[in-house]
Amino acid sequence: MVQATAMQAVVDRAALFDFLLGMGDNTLILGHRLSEWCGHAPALEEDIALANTALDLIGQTQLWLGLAGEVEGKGRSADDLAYLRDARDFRNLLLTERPNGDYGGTLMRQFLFDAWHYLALKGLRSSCEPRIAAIAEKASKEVAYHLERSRDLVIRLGDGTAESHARMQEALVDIWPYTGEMFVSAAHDLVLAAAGVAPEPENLKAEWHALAAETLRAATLEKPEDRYMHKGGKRGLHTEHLGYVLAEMQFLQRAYPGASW
Amino acid sequence: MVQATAMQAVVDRAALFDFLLGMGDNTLILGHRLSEWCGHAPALEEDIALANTALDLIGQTQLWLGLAGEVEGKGRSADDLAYLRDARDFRNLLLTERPNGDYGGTLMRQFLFDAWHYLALKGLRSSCEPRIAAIAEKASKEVAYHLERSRDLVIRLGDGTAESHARMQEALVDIWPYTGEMFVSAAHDLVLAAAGVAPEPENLKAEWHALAAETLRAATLEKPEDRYMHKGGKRGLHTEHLGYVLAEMQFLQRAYPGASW
Amino acid sequence: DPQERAFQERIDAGQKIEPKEWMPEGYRKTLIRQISQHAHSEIVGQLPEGNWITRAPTLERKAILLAKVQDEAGHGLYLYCAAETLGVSRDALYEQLHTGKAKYSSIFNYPTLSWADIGAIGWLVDGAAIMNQVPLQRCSYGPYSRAMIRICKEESFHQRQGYDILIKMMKGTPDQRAMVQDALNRWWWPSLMMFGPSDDASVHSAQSMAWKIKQNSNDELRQKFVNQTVPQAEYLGLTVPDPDLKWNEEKGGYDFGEPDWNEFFEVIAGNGPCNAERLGARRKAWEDGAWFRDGLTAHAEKAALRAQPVAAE
Amino acid sequence: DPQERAFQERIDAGQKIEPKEWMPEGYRKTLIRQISQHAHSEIVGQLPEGNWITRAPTLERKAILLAKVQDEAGHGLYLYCAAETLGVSRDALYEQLHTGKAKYSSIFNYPTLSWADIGAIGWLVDGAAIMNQVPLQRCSYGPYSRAMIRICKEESFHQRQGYDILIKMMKGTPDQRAMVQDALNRWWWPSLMMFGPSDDASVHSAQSMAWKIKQNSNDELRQKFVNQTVPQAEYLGLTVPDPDLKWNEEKGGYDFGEPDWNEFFEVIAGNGPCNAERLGARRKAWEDGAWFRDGLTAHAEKAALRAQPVAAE
Repeated sequence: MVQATAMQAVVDRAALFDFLLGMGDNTLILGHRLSEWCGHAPALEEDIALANTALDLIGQTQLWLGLAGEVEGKGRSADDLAYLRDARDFRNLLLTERPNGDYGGTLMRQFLFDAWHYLALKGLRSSCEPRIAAIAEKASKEVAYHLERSRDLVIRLGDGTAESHARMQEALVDIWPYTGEMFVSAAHDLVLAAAGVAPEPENLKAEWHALAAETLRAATLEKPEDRYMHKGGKRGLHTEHLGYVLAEMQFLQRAYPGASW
Repeated sequence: MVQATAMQAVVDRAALFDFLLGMGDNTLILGHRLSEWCGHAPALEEDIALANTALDLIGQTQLWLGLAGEVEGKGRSADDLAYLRDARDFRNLLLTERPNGDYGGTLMRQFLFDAWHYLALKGLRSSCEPRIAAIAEKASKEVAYHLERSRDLVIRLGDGTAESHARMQEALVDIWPYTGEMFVSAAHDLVLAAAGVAPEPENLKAEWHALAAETLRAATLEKPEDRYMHKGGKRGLHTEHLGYVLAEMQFLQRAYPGASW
Repeated sequence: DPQERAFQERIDAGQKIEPKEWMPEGYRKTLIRQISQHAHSEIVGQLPEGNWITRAPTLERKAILLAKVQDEAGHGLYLYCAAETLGVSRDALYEQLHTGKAKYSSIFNYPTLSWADIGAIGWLVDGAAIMNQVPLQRCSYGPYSRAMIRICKEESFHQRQGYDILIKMMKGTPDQRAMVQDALNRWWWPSLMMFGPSDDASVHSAQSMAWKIKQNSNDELRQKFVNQTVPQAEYLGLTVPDPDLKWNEEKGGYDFGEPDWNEFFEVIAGNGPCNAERLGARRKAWEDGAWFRDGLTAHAEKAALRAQPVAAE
Repeated sequence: DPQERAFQERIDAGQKIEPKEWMPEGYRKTLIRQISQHAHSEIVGQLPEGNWITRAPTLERKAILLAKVQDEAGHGLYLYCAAETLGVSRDALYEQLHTGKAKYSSIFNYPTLSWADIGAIGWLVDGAAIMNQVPLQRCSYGPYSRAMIRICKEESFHQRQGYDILIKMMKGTPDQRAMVQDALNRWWWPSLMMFGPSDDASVHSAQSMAWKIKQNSNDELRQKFVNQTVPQAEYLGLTVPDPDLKWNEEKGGYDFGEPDWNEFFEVIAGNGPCNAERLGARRKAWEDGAWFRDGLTAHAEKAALRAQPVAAE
């Protein structure tokens, strides 16, 4: 990066900004969804674990969006980016904005995301961009625990009662078409992969599938075929759900512009 | 009104403003709740009827809040009042912001509100304030139809299957504690009643109860006892639900301040 | 078959066919398919627009959108009634929708992502619908023809309202203008696909034309739509997202690119951004509403029983 | 009863009672009631604050609030565990909560209507809770005493964070300051009621004091809370909504008005703004989660079965 030509640096900065938004928006939006459960989870331990996961994700959001703002260089803070963009400028995966569904749906979404998140962060720990490597280093410890937990629950519920099995299978079928997007390279991904900043999404696919397959097998769940896959989140084309998330999340910043909290 | 002393006029203006906000906020918020059903009602005829009722209510909102803005005299339009106030400044009855529940809950809430709305508008048609009388005249034709419809459906579903009966009874028990507020006089109500501008809420109570009792009897439903009654909406103390309604409703005006649509 | 010949002669003479008259099974089936598909489109079409009612930016826009969605439900009602004259019940048609056997206009499988989409739907989607529907006012089947006359009148009103939303936004802030351009980018191609694939690819077209159930070819209507819409886009100050678009002086119309028919068939097959959600929402509305419909039926039966004279004291 | 006398002597000597030791039934029952009520309060208390997590105004505030709510759930866990040492299961205690047999702190039946309420809850509600709980660190029952030590440490952290929200808002816009004053107006009296009615009205107090389950009178603690809180309100620039409030030089504390005990008993009896919703939310969480808990149990049983040595080949 340091030796890059001026031209390259400009290209990289835009690509880097998009990439960092993607990382931060994923954690922000999924953290939001998880925190919707607060006080409503099926067991006290789950309330605690969900709040803890959400907390980790919001903490990571601060780092990713903070760095995004720095890279952009227009003086926008992490809060500015979180609270003052409309849906079209969000870069999160569609998976993260899907409604919670029942608790099984929430856990299945979490497991499929955690598996990707874990692998992505593992790759980012050797990013040539030291600030990214540092965030990934910190986050991957947290995410390793998220994955351990969601994977374990998916297995236990898949291989639990007939009802828990059926619910987990249904959750899996519902959410599966939103997993393909994790491995689609946007233009900025290729630029960053070439520069050694971030792994190419495509390259995470095999390992993710292996991890998913192994877990689902242990859970006695049937891994769906890869058919139609939704995408668009990385280009800011979201589902109809994101607008509602943002209306709620951003209310105070929008209604009281310029106020400090 | 015209002969009032300057002092009285000032008092009346504040009272009148509060009263008009109450009328307009009731129709705005209930209209919002009804429109949440759009495309999800249990029969096509219901989709049509609900959209029609919501449309009437939004039309009435424009009139009430438009007049409120005039009376206030600070240049605020009906849209300004609808879109740029926070929950604490809303004056709607708590009943109108209650979540929809199942379709029975929506209909029961509607009937209990329509009955009050109809009686309130009947009184307002002889308001000494001609602009109020004119709005009431127009609105009461619409509301007579709303009442006819919601009353009829409450009767048919109450006296339908065991399930529809049970659902309507449960809806009734749930919403009943929110009906008492309709008959509580706020300070401004007494001022306006004394001035002949609006009927005193308390005075609508007997007729409303008679209408409710007669309908519920025909519906084979058991009218709940009047016990604890929620209140606060008329003083801007709402349930936790209103904030979410406003976050959604006001998003565009808040996110794009000053834009015309 | 002399009966079929006589039927065709009546059609050729421009006479209307009415419900109780004889008609070929194929005619009936084709009409049921087409009318119910249209009816389903009206009710599924409530969903993408309904998505913005609670977020409409002004009270007036909210009222207009409510009225529009109400009209669409009303159109659904006319059309189900027209289909019922052909001997199929509304419940049977719903069943076909809910099981995925019947289709609805594929355009409603795209999401509404900003307020500009509400304008774009009015302008483009209703615009394309009108282009399809105006000839249907002269359809050979009486009830369908009459339903279309009522519907077309309201649709053109909706189209103007949609366009008006966009005019207002294009006079607004840069953010608003960007929303409008983005909406056109997303809705342009799906709108062109609303006319269906080229007639060469369509099996039903020739017979439908002979029966005057269909009056123009898909390509004809698409061309007409492009010719009408491009100047409107220009008036708004928008760029149509088609690099092949250019005025062809000779044919007196625009040349334009080929829609991505692969996407079209995918979305029809269920693989669009909102297929699962739209159908899921309709199914859920139907299932959750069963107790309501059963309650009304039970009440009607009780009332009928009470109205009967008592047989014996 | 020599056993009871010996027990009381141990307590008087400041010894801790541990789970497996003998204790009078009344002591056990009182503790179960008090600890479970406290545990229930922690978990119901997640709801009013949870109401603002998704709307927290900055990422940092959101993170702090998440951490706080997580701590509260954790406190619930410690306390249920402490209650379990007395021979009652968590599920049995939930059952009492869900049927309305057990109570939780009545303050959570008030709604959180603005972001300032999150600050006010931290400052006032956690403040009052700490005032109640600090002496409980010296409670005679070992597990409860130890749970309170952990809890108090975290609660005082929460209280500072709540106060910090309000400091920031009071330095902000007039709208923000108005929100804070409004929050104080709504939470002040319910906070004073958290100490319970005057001890004259409380049947359990004397015995609880003798058993060192309770260490101070309700009025004592309330006075202490007022003395501590009024200067904090003044520092913020707020007006305490009590016309009778004034400094009493002689007693070295504030005189203050009487809370509306009628309201207090009404809310306890179920007639508060959010009773039905709070209890409804907890019941629904429990019922909706049955399949989840059953699934985990079934899996554990299967796993245990698999882990057994095979009896015969």
